[in-house]
Amino acid sequence: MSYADSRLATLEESVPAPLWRFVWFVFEWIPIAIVAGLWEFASGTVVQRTILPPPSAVGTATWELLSTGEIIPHLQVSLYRIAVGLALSIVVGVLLGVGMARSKPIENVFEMFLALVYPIPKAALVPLAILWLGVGTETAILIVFLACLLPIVMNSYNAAQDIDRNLIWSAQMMGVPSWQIPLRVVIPATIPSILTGIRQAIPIAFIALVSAELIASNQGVGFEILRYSQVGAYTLMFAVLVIISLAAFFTVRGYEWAERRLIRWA
Amino acid sequence: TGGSDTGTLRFNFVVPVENLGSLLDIPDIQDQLDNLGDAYELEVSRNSSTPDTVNAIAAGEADMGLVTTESYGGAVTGPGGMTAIATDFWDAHPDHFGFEIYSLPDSDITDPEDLEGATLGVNATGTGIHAVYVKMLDEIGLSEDDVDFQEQGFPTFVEGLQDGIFDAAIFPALFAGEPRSQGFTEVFTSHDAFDGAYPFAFTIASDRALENKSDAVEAWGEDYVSVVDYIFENRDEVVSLAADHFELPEEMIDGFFLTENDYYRDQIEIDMDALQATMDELVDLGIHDESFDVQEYATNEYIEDHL
Amino acid sequence: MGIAESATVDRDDLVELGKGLVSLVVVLAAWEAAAQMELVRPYFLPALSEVLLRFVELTLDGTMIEHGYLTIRRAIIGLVIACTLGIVVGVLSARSRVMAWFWDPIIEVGYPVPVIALIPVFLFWFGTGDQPIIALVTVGCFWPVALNARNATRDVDENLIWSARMMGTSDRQLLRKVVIPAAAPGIISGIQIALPISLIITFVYEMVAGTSGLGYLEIRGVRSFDSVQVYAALIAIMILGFVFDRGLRVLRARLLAWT
Amino acid sequence: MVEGHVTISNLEKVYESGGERTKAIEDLSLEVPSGEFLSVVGPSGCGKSTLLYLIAGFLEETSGTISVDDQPISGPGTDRGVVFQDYALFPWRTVMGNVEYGLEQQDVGKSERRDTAQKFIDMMDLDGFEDKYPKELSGGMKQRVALARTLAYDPKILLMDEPFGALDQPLRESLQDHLLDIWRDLEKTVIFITHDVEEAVYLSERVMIMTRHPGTKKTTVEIDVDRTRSREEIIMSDEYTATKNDVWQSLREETDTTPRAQH
Amino acid sequence: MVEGHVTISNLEKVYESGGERTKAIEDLSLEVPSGEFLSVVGPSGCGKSTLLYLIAGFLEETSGTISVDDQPISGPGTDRGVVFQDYALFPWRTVMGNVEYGLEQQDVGKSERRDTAQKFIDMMDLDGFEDKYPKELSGGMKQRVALARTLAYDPKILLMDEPFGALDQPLRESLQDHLLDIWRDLEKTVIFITHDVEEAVYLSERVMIMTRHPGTKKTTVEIDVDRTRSREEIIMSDEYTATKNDVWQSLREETDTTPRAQH
Ligand SMILES: Nc1ncnc2c1ncn2[C@@H]1O[C@H](COP(=O)(O)OP(=O)(O)OP(=O)(O)O)[C@@H](O)[C@H]1O
Ligand SMILES: Nc1ncnc2c1ncn2[C@@H]1O[C@H](COP(=O)(O)OP(=O)(O)OP(=O)(O)O)[C@@H](O)[C@H]1O
Ligand SMILES: [Mg+2]
Ligand SMILES: [Mg+2]
Repeated sequence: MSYADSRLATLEESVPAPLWRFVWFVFEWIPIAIVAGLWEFASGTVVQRTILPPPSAVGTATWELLSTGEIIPHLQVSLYRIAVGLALSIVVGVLLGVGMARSKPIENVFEMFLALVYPIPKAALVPLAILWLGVGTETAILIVFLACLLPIVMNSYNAAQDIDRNLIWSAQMMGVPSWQIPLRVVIPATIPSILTGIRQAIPIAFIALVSAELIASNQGVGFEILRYSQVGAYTLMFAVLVIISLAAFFTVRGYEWAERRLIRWA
Repeated sequence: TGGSDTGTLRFNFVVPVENLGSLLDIPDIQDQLDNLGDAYELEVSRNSSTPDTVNAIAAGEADMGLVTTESYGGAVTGPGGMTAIATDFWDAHPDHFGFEIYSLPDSDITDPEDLEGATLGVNATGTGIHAVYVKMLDEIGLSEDDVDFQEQGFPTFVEGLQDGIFDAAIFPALFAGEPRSQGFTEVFTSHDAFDGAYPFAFTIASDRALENKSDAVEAWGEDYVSVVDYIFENRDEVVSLAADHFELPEEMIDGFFLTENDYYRDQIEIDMDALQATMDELVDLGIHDESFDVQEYATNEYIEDHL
Repeated sequence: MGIAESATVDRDDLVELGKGLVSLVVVLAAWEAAAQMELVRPYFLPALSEVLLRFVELTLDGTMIEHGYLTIRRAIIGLVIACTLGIVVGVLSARSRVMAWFWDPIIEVGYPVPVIALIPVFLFWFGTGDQPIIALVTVGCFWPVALNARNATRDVDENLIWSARMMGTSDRQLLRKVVIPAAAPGIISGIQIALPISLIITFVYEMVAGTSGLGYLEIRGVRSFDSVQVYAALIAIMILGFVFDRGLRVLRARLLAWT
Repeated sequence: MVEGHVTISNLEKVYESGGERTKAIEDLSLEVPSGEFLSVVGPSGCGKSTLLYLIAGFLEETSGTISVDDQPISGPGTDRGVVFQDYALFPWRTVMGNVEYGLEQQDVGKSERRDTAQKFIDMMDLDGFEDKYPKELSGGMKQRVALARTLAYDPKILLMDEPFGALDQPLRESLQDHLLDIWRDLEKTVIFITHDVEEAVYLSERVMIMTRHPGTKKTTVEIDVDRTRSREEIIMSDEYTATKNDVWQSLREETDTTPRAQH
Repeated sequence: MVEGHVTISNLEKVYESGGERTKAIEDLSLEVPSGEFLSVVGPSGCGKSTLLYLIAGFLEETSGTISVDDQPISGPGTDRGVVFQDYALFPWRTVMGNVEYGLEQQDVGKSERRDTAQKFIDMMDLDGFEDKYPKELSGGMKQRVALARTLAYDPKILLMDEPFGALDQPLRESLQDHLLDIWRDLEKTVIFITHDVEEAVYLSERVMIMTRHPGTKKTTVEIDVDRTRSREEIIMSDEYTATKNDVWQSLREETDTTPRAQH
């Protein structure tokens, strides 16, 4: 949708294109500037600076945390947890989803569990994970894994179940033995849905990670947020929040970009 | 995090400076550990509460850690498989600091009796700090159900009182300076709750580590005894090192560390009788269901030869 | 039939359900047996019977019900406020250029923020108690609801709107009579995404800094090394999540019988 | 009857989207007397739908005027009813609910509304399906509901955008005859868009052929067919065949200049 | 050539799903000599596809036998290649990747594989599109890739299930002629399912007409058409028209007894 009315369109013709794009960009982002401006103003006047640090201070602190590298180890730990948790959930989720769709016994065994686990908010499993794994990386990975598992299982299960049987038959008639069908036909045909599942899982992964790190961790961005809040360094706490949000944002965008690049056929 | 090879000891602490063990995180202090690098490696990390430390050790994620009375008792009766190997400090020692419970300067709450129905700041339930409250409530005939506990980090307690998040809060030595100097109302201290000094914090180790890495723990014990001596002898240097390392104001640490405003820390050897009495007390308070023979879950063998 | 998605039940479904139940019973029996034979440390995996017993105990003495009620209240109130705000903002920004101009970039920026990370902030601003949890649930659930409402409204078939206009529907009536019903499936999908988020935020808040609620009950179990309580609280949480999820599905099926 | 008379003069429509301007209709003038059945044919993309939506008042003309009974139109109005190719039924309303909709908007009382709606439902052979939702109907049934819905609130002018395009042959033929009956009985002005020349010639009194993009009126052809006869007789008649060929010819000229689609 | 001879005797197929049994094929016997081009026509739902999939080995017969060159079949085999109406190309493989697929399975060396695939891609006028993915192709191109893919691994028997049903007329005719050329050059046995009588008569040496559901062989009609002539000549010829009418007639009898579908 465009917001231009015809007067704007006439204006557009008389302005060079790059300048126009710039003006347009600024125009589109004015609301963010308004919100940031209100916040900047409110901080120190309506509410205390310590309670709501202004965006300028948060920006500076964000830059500081990044440029001094202070946050980097924690960011690394957090991203590592997300990467491992997500990767595990992809491998297990795809195998489980495809397995359930293609084999009745596997479906019988797991369907009940998925139906039971599905409605549990995964963050509620953190205490259990603490019992089993303590308060560190494994717990965070387990929670990320569990939280991401379901969208991936669901998507690959549904896709593998709805797979065009002619594709399977095509492969069979060209001599592919039955046992290779899941690998050679079902999984490739399911890939677009698997990718959708992963896309849905990424924001969930970040929520799960932060939950786990807030409740039980001694490292990672969630822990840093909690730590800074506990020592009253609220500007830094907001800065870490900005950093984790940026990480989430760019992970999703980067993933979408890579998806378009890598899977040309879907 | 990781390495659990035979030579590496993974060590958890909760409150910086207060737990002597936390000082092992400081590189300059590590230089004083003679056996470090030869007989063992050390990985120090921080948890937000002692129950977290116990669970980390139970899950095999840490080998050693600092816990307090209540969590030590919980560790033994709960997950099990842990043994105390040194005392960290004592609470309520007549000549030393005991936990202080403050309300705002103009608060109506001036006596423990006023706590009925109040919201109380605590770092986490399940800790020895929590037990201090429970003991006092018990003394005046109240129970945990008569108050609300609010779990939050110690550094936020002054602000929390001012913002009305809680009506009273408990301060360990590191954080007690501020309310004291600002003229907050002292509701009670652990001297009022307990008859006398009792061992409060301990270094515990998992039995797995004691079995599989006994040489490393042995070597660590030797180093630990000497590093504690070193800390006492080089108090001022340690204060500034700690301030630097933990990013805390130096005057804050200087204001209590190894002064009369600090806990009693002169004895790192475990006093079995005192420990047994403390654990039995927790059972009396209803914090733990059953007592146990501390001899089976505490030992001085790793430090006593080096004292 | 998708997992957990069937609305109607026939005999085949029951047979399948039976097979699923068998596997569930086998696993639960294995759990009990493993615990009884102490194959795992009881601290990690207490016997199922013990867990169930504790669950019943805590339910009978009112603990579960009291804490469960608090959790439900926080999640639901927050969710309802978020849905109201989110639907209003979402629908308006799909229908009005000014609203779109203002809200589009804000939704773009706000949507990916892991709102759960604001727990320490809210804790610091408002402390514990119901209001901050409700407020944070509102903030967390607003984005998916607003985003889905906006997209669903934007995607309403133009012909439907034109049909209504030609039959005399005024601009003012249009929203209520056509736009909202046509966007309803998308709006409800947004609510379905928000539902688990509301529960997650509530539980985590209760765990990080709560004094009540099922999340508190659960983390309390961990902090006091009472693993039986952790499992018992989890059972309650499972039931809660299940009931919420089913409830919303039934509501959806009711409201959207025409899809 | 003097109502339902459409006058279009010097109509022009330019689409603007994302900075691009597409001229869809160029200088089109047309007179449709009330009660006429006019079909519009033209190459794909020539602006047929655009023209219809302009008359309906959904789109705003760039210049020129459209009047109904000598009043310039302003926006959609209940005097003009559109039947869309893809039905555009309200999926959340039953057949009855859809057909009643226009009457509801005119604050017709409940029982009268129901009676009127029922009449058109019966007329379309849809009785028994009153309580079904659109998703439960076949394409042909949906198209009949759409027709009933538009007829029920009694617009003077029926605007139809390839209404039978998605249906198969027998169904299409039966709906065509249905539509002719209704047109005769209810005395509506009908503007009927189709890409099917046979349909246009079979149904209408006059066919407008449009030029290719940007579209305007190329010519109109009067159709002189004796409509008292049966479909078979009409189709076999020489007038019919001759007119069909004329229209075909005229349309061919426009289509042939279009580049051939690549397979 | 003695290969590619199909014998079907007393074939019966009953579908069972959710407790319901549907008899799709009943007591069908048929001999297809190697190298024959046989078309199969029959009313919708009579079991044409079922028959084809049984011969392909995708489905298992309930009773009766199917033999190829006197060996009863057991499951799918590379001696029988199917061309599906909806192409069934692997969307994750390029045109080249699809055509090579069957050869990969037979462990043909890389360069030989490529050469063979290229030959069939060229034969289908698809050169230049080797690296495109199916989604980038039009329907006609996809159907040609499907044909190339099946021909490339050289099955003796081609089984085709309404392969040209989704294509428009000109494209259809060109692919029909293509198929005839290939059939002549490569000497395949072809079993070709269609619902289009003209297509069946134009293409094949013999047409099998099936009865309505549950299907069996109603009759077969020999087609005696001089195939050295051009399409136009054939279509104009009396033999062609007569045979076409015979088949039509026979098929009508089956269709007319089918209850009319409800709209
Ligand atoms: N919303 C729009 N924005 C920009 N251009 C448009 C829009 N709608 C239609 N057009 C363009 O206007 C021209 C006329 O379109 P229109 O849909 O009226 O053609 P049509 O004759 O109905 O075609 P068809 O027979 O395919 O339905 C086309 O070139 C089309 O691309
Ligand atoms: N998987 C199945 N389960 C149950 N019944 C089936 C199944 N597949 C087909 N049938 C039934 O078997 C009969 C024959 O189906 P088939 O698809 O072979 O017919 P067809 O001749 O190919 O029809 P068409 O011309 O429409 O393609 C039909 O009545 C159909 O409903
Ligand atoms: Mg059109
Ligand atoms: Mg078929």
